[in-house]
Amino acid sequence: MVKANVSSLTPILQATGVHKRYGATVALDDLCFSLYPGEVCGLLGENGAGKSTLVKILSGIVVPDAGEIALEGQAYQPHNIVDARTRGVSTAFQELSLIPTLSIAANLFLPKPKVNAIGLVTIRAIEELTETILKQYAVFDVSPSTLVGDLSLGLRQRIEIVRAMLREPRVLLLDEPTAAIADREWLFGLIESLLARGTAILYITHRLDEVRRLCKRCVILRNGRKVLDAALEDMTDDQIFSKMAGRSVVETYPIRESNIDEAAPPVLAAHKASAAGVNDVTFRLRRGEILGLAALEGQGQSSLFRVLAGLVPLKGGSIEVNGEPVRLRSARSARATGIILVPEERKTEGIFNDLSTAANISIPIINRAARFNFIRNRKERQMVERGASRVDLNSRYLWPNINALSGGNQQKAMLARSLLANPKCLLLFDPTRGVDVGTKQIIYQVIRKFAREGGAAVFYSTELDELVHLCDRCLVMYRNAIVAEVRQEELTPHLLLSLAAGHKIDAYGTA
Amino acid sequence: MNMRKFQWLIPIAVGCTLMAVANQMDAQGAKKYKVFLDMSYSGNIWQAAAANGIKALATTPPYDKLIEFKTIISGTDVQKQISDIQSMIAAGANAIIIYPLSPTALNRVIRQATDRKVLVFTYDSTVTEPSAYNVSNITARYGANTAQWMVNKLGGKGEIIFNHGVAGTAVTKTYDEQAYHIFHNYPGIKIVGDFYGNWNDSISEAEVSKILAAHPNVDGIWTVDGTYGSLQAVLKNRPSRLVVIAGQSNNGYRLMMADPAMQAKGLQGISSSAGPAVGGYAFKVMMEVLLDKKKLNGHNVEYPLPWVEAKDIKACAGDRFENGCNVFPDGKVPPLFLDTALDPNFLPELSLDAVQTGNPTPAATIQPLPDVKYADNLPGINCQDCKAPADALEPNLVTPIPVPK
Amino acid sequence: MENTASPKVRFTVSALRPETITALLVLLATVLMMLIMKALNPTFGSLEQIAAILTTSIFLVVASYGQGLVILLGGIDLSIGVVMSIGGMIIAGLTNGSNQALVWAIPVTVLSCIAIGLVNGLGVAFLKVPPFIMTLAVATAAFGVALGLTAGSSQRTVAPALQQLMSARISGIPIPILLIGCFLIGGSLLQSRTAEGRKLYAIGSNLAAARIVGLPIEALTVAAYGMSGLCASVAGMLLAGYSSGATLDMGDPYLMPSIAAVVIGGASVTGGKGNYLGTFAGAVFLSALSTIITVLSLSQGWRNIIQGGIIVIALTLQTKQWYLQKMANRRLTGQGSPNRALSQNSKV
Amino acid sequence: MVMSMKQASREKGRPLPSSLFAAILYVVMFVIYSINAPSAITLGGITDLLNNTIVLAIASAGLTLIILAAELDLSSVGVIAVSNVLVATVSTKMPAGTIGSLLLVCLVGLLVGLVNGWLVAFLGLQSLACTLGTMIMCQGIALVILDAPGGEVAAFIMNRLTDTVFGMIPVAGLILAMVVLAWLLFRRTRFGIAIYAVGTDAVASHLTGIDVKGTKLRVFALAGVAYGLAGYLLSAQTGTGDPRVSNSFLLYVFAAVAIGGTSLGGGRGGVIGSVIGAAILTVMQKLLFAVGVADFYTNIFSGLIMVVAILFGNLSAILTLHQRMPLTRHGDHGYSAQ
Repeated sequence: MVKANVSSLTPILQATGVHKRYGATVALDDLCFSLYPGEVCGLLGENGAGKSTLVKILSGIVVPDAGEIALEGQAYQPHNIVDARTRGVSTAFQELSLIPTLSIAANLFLPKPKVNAIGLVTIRAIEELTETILKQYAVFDVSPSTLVGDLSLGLRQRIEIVRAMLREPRVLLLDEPTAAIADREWLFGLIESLLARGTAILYITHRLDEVRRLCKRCVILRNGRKVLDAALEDMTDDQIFSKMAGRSVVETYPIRESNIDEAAPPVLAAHKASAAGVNDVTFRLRRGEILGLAALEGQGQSSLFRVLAGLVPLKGGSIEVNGEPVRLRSARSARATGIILVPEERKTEGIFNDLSTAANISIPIINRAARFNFIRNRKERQMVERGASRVDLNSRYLWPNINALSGGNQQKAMLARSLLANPKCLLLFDPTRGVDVGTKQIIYQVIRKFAREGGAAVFYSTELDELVHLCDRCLVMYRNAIVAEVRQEELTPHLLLSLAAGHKIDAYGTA
Repeated sequence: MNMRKFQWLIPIAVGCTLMAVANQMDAQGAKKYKVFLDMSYSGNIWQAAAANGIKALATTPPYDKLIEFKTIISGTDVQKQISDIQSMIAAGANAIIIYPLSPTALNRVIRQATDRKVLVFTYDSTVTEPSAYNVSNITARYGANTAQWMVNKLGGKGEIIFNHGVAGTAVTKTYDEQAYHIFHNYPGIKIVGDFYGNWNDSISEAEVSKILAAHPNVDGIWTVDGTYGSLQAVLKNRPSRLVVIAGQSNNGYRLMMADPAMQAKGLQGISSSAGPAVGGYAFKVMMEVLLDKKKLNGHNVEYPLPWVEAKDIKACAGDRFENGCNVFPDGKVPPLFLDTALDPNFLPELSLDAVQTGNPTPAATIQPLPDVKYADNLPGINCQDCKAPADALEPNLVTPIPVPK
Repeated sequence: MENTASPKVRFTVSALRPETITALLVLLATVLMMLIMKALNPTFGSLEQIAAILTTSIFLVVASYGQGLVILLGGIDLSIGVVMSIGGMIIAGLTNGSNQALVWAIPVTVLSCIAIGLVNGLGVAFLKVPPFIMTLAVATAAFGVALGLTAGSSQRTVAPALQQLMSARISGIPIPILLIGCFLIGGSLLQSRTAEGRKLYAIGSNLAAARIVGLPIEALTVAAYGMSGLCASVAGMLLAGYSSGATLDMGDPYLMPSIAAVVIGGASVTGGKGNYLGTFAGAVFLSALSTIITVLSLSQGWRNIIQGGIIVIALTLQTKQWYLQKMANRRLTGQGSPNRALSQNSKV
Repeated sequence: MVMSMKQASREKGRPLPSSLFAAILYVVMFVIYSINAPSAITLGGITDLLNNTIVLAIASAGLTLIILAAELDLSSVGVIAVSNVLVATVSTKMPAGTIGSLLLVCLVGLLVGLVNGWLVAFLGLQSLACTLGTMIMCQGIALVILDAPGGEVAAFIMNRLTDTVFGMIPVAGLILAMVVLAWLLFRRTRFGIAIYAVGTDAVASHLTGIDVKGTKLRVFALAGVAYGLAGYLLSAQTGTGDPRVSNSFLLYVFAAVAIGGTSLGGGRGGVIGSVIGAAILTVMQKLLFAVGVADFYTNIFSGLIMVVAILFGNLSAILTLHQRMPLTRHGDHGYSAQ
């Protein structure tokens, strides 16, 4: 896709001296930058570097403490979303802003869906309008009356993006748009058509390959300050990361020396397992092995993980742990056999946001730190600090409420919690989603170390190169069934993507 | 969860039991008068004793063969009481005896009943509907008489605590007006603390003990129900000097009134105000009217104000109030038991067991009632556009002492 | 990664969790109210009166512990009033004035009230009936059963030992105040320092996560409602001892205040937040408030207006305090969490 | 390479509304009631039943709006008490007393609702706690206006509103129909949709541009008007003013909403369900009486029936869950979080 040629005409959006602090922490410090029409400007930075705060200021959710912003020459201080939208700025948020209990049509046109004479929302009219819009934005085979809550995470993200683009914005802010989408070409196509119309796009992501492909220019933030605003061609990945992290961090993957124990019975095996959203899944997982799982969104991978974690009852077939068939009636019974799930959505299924980080980590095995059921603080603290050190989580984050921590640190706490329950088999569902580069590195190392020490892991990720570099073997799921198995030597991102998209390649077909 | 599978079983089971109960009830329906008791909230002692008295009388011969009797509990919700009375009318009631939750809210539904020749009686609290018969003690000026008695005992001056009972009820408003009118005649009387004891002994005890802590030398307590609790507070917090107390008829309270040791420490008490016996009395009057044994030419019947001073207290040997005895020995009944649940001259048929369980006294038969005394008018209480007698706030049992200088 | 602070220092800060600060604030508000009243009329606020306030608040302090546990799970228990009355009726019925009977009467009373609580818990945990309806239905039905058995009023007196317990003093301090102290310590330890208590916090905070982490959700729910039945039975027995008799409606005035005490004490109605010190502070606050209003000797109308107004004011003061706490969290971690800044009290 | 994801496009049908099962239960109970009390199906019987239902139905309709927005409100009995005593004191003295007192009580309800809304939405108080405070205050105000039951309601209100119109349609039935119709329309207005959105996820609503605080303020105000109307109709029923509306009425308002299928967590349910819930609770009293249940058995059976009504509701949830499962391919939230 050819990069739009940035004409050197006046910028459409100009921010000077933007400053924002929450109590003592400085979220944005004296930020100056500008956006040019018809240009995609990348915005990079670790979690907590101020990216989301900038997006919130530009979209009117948060008011800056100081600084001016000019949009098309006039002063721009939106104090809510609707203001921003009327001035031509719209946003696709990282934390999806769709209402699960309302239909796609309703969500697209909130807060002011079209109403008839007596003030009633014309449901049929907006659903027909939505039908054409979905076609126009190449989102097929989903009826506008479906409740957003019934859609897969990926589809929800697409609807969020469509809604942001729907209003012909002058400035479009995309915050981690591809976090849950596997087919990124769809997005790049749309971006290309918007650039042609002179829209300025601010593109926030963790994925360098996307930034290199879309953006000519990129701004890097660290601790609220702009540390780089330049073209990317002449910088290597490592230079970009060191700019972001302030220390040299190489996005390399730990060297993989697999010590798969062939002799022992498989730690976890499924034989023709089927349940709601899973048809006839058969696979084997051996000690010391990291089994990857590739799939586009909504192909039943989430249901498979829930079946293995005992959250969804098995309808047919069987599951064996260490060779013996086992009945997983509940999450408790699954955990008792050593199967520990690191859940999909941290916010709704992971953290206890009223408890401290230490309590979040120690909760599954709190009884071990208690005598006659009374918790001994010293013992709990030792346990938690041991767990935290395994995921390199600084001990000063252990005591405040977990909801005061950044996304990356919260994910480290989730991992520490799972490891403390000394699992035999870890089920990792997209553990690196919405996490900064530094934390990703730590997660890779932890998984590798866990496998080396004799654990087994099932690892689903939307980032194909993670699967390629980390896994000993990779399965591909398509329409609730395992359609392919690829050995480590032949693993490449393109192969996985084509298999995941449903192309039959008999060399890798499962029996 | 396999529990889910059994969930649909439960609604079916309840449905069947309901149907079964229905057919069993209608089996025996010979020609009898249909009489309903519509009581309000049955949680406290007064309501329970009144209802048990009525149930016992309804099953005492000859009534047990003459009437088909059923009790309905309407709770504290006036809407539910309206709906229940409508159901009784629909079920072909001949006579309904009600403890009304409001003097005016039931007028429309009572008119619906009386238009269909249903006899409607109320007991203890009243209604302003002219077609209904009120049997109550509210016109016997409990407030004025007990307040005046207290003032006389205190010699016209001293600090007192005032226990209102339940806020927002007609009986509280009436007694408060009378008592405050008497107390304001004597500048020496100072009300140092007043509270709403909700006719409940534990609340009264808690509130009196808190006020006593702030006003250690209180001389008297004027109270409605909750008398025993109020006195307990004084006994526990200031056992050395007791008080002059005007109140109701808990058995424990009467025993303490008559106890010389307590009298030595300054306890002077009066046990007055209508007890649960009003219910039984109203029921008998209604039955006599229903069976045409009595003609009432007034709609408001007054139950005479019980008036027991320390000197009149006499312990009973057996299970009944006979030959002038009016209190049970300690231990036979709980201290909170209301002695005015029994009435030797109006309700000889009732024994202790009858009032406590609602079973008829063995070998007792219904005795005829002497002539009734008619009550004076209290606008908004037992009549609509009517005039109260001039001396409505004055005592009619106790002669006031002159105001000390 | 450098370790900037020694664990010891950090640990004390976490001891002062937000709920503890709220509890201390409510206690401070109670003391302030008493001082203002003392200024207005000198006879108020004597040591004797404070003892009376504490003594009479024991029923609410005990009953609202059970309510606090249930609210911690995000549920509610509307059967507390009826269970208290039933507890009082049973202890009065069984002991009938004899102290020896206490030995087996107390266990029977406590067990039967726990049984009612367990029925609540089973309905909520397994039949998935909303707590509001389950406890209201069980309360109504249990009241009917009690009414049937006792024909409305207790025919027997409570054992004298129980009555002395409520009125006697040990070296000048009324026994109920000592009981409150033991209950406060025992209750706080049970709720905040035990493993099962920690699991209650987790379940109340995020049910889905608790299920994934494999916490015994159904068992703990049933236990919490059973505990609420136990506290109601203890409060009922003490109340029967205090007023030396039991009626079927003596527990009713304690239902609404038990909810108010828990919420004023800083607990969140959607679960996960709040401790017993807060609930205790709420109960004492309400008890003192009712005393102050009695002394004002106004009509019941004005009393309600003042009482309602003070409750709203107390809540407003408490909410301001949350904002300070959020700032404290941020300072500790040196890490802004932008998405939290959005809405202050949403449970997202 | 456009990814075409074949997904069975679901037909228009929404999952079965949970209020449908509440309606079925109501019909069953009404049938048992009318078998045992033939007067049930006479015009008078139906008018009386509707008159007994109307106050609880409108109060629970108001509460439903607040619960849909994921908040709670105890102030209903307070506002009903104030409205009742106002009508009893003012309706005969004001010119055009009937309409004048109606406007007055709606205004009072609006005012209390706005205060509640401001405390909850702008000051961020917990709604259960602060409405407990406002409830007690309102009960106090009612006692100050009328310190004991009494006062007098204008004849028109007392007689006409509880009577029938054109000889065969009970006025209460008309009012209920109007409330249901108003809800059906209201649900499709922007404000109606905003309430569901705010109740489901307040942060997402905020990010979508919905004025979350404004919506909550208006929800409390609208509910206040409903409570005022309920108080007005209570005055029609009782023809008098009584400052002491009982606490048990408050618990039954919540029970009606829960039985009607509205989830107390917000975002799911509707007013129609709550109106049916109120009808169920009212017909329950009649049913138990007609079947001959008396004395303390009434309490036992009332408790039982309330649980049964909820199990019926759960039954509907289970069926709708299964009904939705096979249709959507990614039932990825197979387990129900609540």
